[in-house]
Amino acid sequence: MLLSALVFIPLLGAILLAFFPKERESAIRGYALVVSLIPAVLVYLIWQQMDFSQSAMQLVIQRDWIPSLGISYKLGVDGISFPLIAVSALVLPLSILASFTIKHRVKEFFLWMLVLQTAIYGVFTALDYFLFFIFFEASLVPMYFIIGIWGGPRKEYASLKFFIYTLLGSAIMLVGILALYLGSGLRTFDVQVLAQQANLAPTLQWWIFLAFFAGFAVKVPIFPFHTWLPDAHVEAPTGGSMILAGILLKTGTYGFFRFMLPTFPDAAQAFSPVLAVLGIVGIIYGALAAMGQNDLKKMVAYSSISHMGYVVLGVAAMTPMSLNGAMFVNVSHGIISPLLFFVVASVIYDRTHTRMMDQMSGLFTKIPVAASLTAFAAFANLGLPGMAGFPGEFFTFVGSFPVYTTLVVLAAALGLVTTAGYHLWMMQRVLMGKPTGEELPDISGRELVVAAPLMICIVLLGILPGIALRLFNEPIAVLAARLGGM
Amino acid sequence: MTTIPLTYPLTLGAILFGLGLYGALTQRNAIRILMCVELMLNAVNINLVAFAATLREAAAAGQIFALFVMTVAAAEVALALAIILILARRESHIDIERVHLLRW
Amino acid sequence: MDATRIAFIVLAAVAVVSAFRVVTAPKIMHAALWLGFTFMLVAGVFVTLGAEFLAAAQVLVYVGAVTTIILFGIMLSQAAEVRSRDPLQRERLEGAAFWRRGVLPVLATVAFVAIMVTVYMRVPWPAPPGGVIDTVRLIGSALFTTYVIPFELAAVLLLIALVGAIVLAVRDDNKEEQGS
Amino acid sequence: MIQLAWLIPVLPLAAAFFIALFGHRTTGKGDRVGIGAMSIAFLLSVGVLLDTMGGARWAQHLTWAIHGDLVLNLGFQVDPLAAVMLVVVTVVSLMVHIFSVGYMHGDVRYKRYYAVLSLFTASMLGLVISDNLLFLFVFWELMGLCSYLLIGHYFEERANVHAANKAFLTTRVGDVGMFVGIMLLFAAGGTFRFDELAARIADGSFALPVLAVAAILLFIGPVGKSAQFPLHVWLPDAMAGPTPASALIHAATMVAAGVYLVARGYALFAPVPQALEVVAWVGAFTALFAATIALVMEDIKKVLAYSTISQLGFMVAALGVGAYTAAVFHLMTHAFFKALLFLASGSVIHAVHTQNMHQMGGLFKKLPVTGWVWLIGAGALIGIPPLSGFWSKEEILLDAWHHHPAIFWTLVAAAALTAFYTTRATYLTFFGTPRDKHAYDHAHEGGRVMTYPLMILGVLAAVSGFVASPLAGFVYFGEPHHASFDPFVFGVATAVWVLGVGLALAIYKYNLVSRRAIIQVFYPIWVVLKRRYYIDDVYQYVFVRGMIGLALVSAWFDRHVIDLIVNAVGWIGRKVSEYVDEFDRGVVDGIVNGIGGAFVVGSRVLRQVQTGFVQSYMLVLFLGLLAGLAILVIGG
Repeated sequence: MLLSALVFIPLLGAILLAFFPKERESAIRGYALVVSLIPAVLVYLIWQQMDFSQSAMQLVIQRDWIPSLGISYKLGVDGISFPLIAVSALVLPLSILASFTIKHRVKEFFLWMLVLQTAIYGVFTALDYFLFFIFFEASLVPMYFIIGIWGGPRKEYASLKFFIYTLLGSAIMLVGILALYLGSGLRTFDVQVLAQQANLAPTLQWWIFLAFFAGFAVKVPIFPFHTWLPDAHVEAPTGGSMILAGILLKTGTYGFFRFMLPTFPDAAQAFSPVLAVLGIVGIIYGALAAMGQNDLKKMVAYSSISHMGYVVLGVAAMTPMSLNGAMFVNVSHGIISPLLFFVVASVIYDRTHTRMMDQMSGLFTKIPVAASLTAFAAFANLGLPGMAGFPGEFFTFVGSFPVYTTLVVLAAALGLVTTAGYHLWMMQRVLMGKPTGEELPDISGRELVVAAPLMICIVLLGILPGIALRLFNEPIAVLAARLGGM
Repeated sequence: MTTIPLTYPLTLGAILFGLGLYGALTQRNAIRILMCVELMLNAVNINLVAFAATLREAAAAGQIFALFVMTVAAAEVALALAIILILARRESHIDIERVHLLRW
Repeated sequence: MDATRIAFIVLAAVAVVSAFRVVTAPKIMHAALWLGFTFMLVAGVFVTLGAEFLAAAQVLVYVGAVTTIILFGIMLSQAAEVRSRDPLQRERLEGAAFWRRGVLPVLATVAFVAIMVTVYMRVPWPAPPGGVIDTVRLIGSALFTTYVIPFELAAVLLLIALVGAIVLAVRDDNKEEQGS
Repeated sequence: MIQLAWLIPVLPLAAAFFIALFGHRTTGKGDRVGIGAMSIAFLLSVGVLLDTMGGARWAQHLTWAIHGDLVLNLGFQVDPLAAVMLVVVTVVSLMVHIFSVGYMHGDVRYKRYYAVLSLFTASMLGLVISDNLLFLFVFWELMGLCSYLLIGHYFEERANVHAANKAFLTTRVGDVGMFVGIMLLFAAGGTFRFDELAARIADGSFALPVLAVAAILLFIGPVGKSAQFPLHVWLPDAMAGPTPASALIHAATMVAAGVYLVARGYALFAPVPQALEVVAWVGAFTALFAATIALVMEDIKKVLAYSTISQLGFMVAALGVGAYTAAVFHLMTHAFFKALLFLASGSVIHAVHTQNMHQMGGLFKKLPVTGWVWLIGAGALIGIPPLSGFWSKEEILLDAWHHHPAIFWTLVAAAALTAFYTTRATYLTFFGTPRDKHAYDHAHEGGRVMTYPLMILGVLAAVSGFVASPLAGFVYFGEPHHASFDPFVFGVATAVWVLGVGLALAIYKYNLVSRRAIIQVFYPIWVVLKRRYYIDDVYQYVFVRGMIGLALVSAWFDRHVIDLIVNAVGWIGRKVSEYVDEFDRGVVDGIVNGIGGAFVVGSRVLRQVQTGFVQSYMLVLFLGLLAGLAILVIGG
């Protein structure tokens, strides 16, 4: 019951929001914020009721939906999905708070934001392929409008490309789901049943794995399928890009953990070298491309691709530590990138009205607090120890070292240095140097409230990664045993 | 029941249908097209009756079906002519060649 | 060759000729008359095929109603049509029209008839049973037992067509007054 | 007292956050808080040292992370080595904190300076007491961040920021090597903890060849951090930071961290002689190489920077030849006298507002305190008995002589050069005729807040030598090792520094030789720098030219070859990334848009079919039907 509430309260909120008069903007903003805080409370309740020592699915709610086809309304949460839900419950209200600067069509914007929340919570809790697919697609539509209406200059192109690109991927995934449904002959869409009992012929398993891979690779994004991300991020409004980077990318990686690895262990084993290479390329290519950018937001977008490369590498290595590392990067990137996007988009862009690095300089002297916030976010992003980025990268690398030694050394050597390079170069051009242009107002209270929780979590997870690791260690161990064992 | 072998009426039907079709495809005058369509419907009726006549178990079905074709044909003619009248009034011509609002 | 077969062949031949005339008559009025005549011949064919009730219906519906309404149509639209257009002179067909209304229809019809006839010839149809049965009783009972729903629907259909036709025609008049 | 050891790093850390968040509200913008925290930390570490000498040990572990069945419980511990380092770091840091109050007075980013200074000391202290490679790596990188922030303190000028980036990236290159080493150790040893690794090696379950590779990889970190050859290029540029910061970071603590890591992980190096050989030769070569360059530097801080690189070379070489205690001892003494020299140079710069020694001269009379303490520091650096430098360097030379004669002679040569450049720097700054009248007149001693730390460090630099024997029994690897006195080594060492000092005095003080004229031939740029001195002497010409030539070649080699590579990598990286960006936008994106375009063109073609003529639709319809029929009929 708790999970259904978590998933559908934002939708309910959205419907009620429809009745608000359009002009009362402050009321709308306040209401939207409150509605988005309710899931945070529910997540706390869930956290209390969950027992993280055992890896089974908990708080499962199952109702027959279309019995003839074996489709049931099934929700559940375990160690793997809970951290992502928690990150969403943290980032979503903050993104709404960050979107208070939206001026035109306010009601519509917050309506879409709430609908998006339902889709996100649904994706992370759904345990029925049919239900999952609905939520997975549903998360596209609001994002399309958020980018398409409130976006930057090239918003139409960016939103259309984002929508069609992801849609194409998920269409292929749908084919995979149907093939799995029919191939297994179990006449059910239940994720867990299919994972345990669907003993498919190796070739069929391989093809379905590829179909799923297509769907999730676009979302993660993995190297060749990433070109939508920079456009979408650059054009999305602040709140939109915070959610896009913080959570929507995680739906892709979550797909690997929840669906692909448990259901197709043999195909995953066979595919893992390719995955590892794609991960490494993602890390290095993302870092190099980020260094080549002049647009601040695009640089951050490419850094997201680079970080997701870590997750892919961790997944490919399939050792308990590398999977833990990948899951940890999921969580840490889910906190750091919204902060970085918030800082770049709303703190810097709203003041300097430009995203081009060569048109900015000397922000440290002009807006010291905001600039130190940027520096904090940049250092967190380049994986400085003591902040959330480091344990994730460290465990992923150390975990996948025995399995892909040369690749990891290459990625470490090139990736780490280049990542540090482009962040420092960014700071040199944007924050350091002589201040030019007119005086700028320093950071406002609201912006601090948005940044503070993220910063606290980043430092907390950096010093004591055990907090997050304790959550998903059990299910990951079971998954690793299942993969390793195969 | 009849003594005429089935192939006869069927070929008649085919010929009449062919003529009606040719007329419908080539004529420019809307009413001529209408007439040819009626011809095609009649050809269909002949086939139906022919089958009804030779296949004992379908005796009733064939003829009833022909009846229904007739009713539909009657309704269709009425509406077609109404449309043609409107066309004539508005465009002062009923030349189908010059009516191509559907062109892209 | 018994009497009905001969009658059928004669009726069939004349029907083909009149149908051909319907298509090729230069004056549209003649075409309409040939059409009426074709309907009469088809009614005759029905009789030879032992479907007397249908023949009566054919005469009543097609010859009586359809032909007359077409004639009305011709007269009403005749005034609107430019006089010179009526005779079907061989206008030169050019470009796409040449294909569209010239060659392709002929090919299509000839091919159609050829295919259908070969099919009819090849299929071993059962021999005509001969003998007479009371088709009217047969149709009457079937119509009100197995086919009662289609019967009612047909009635509704006719009503709709009626109303439709009136609305189209009448509304058009009002529109004219308002100078739409 | 030892139970509170964990408090030592936490205090400055808390101070750092406090200053960053509320510094501007407190009086003095946070320096009081910083100094307070540091002094408490100092007292604590003295207490901890006393406990440790009493044989107490402390270890505290927490389960930092669990992966499947593998439980990583990592933590902190205090042992003799850590205790000594704690005291050294806190002392020097405290002195720098106090000195900075004067030096940085009125600086725009005063608060940020103190916050970063405290954070830096916190991470150094954390590094010293962490008992595993992972925590050590964490604090290692944190120190890299703080050095970046401190070097880039005056970030208005682009050069400073460039220097900061260069420092961070060069050390980062070193860190990557170390990171791979750690991963290899973890993969083979299954743990990060030093004690568990040592145990694994002891019971032979650790493959020696793997250990050799891992050890050398691990050593790359210290090469980067302690600015050993070839990753030393960043240290001279790092002088762009404020002098007290350089004193703390680039003299006493951060650069020593590299040596500390090798010492802490000595169990990894000991069983693999090849690794030790590499360490020894890198150290020795750096010592000589840096010393030659120091000869020609005209910026006082650059001389000290190269001198630091050279002294670190001594320590690394000592570790290489197995002189564990000597290395730690030299690290301690070096921390004191080098910090002293840096702070003294800071006081000089503060007075004459220039770093170029050729614009100083004769400052002894104007800055008596700074002068005297500088002499003590210089003496220690040269190794004049009874000062501390003599004892520690002596021990290193003794062990080197017993274990590795080739290294010994290299170090002796380096010692000679050290003596020369130190005397040169001393003379150019404090004695002779003041070359810049205006600066000379305005020069004045810093306030009490600057002179007291100088004096304290002066005392420490002087007396810390006498700790030799107790230290040997306290900090050792394996069993205690007392270096026995060897007249030959003592003789050679003394002769060498006497020669160095004498020669320098001959050239600078008594102007017996015109070394500058000879330098010109080698180094056109040198001429531009030195145009004001034209003294010539044939005898001196042969001896001086030989020595200067070597220096110039090294300087040129260093400036043009190594730096070139580092800058080239940066440049290539940027070019590659621009190309990658083009590729990404052009090709990968192109394909995606291409597919979109294809659909548009396709639809435009299909649209022709809708001609608008009803009959053409009917015809197409019928033709379709016909095709179906035909297939059916022919298909049979």
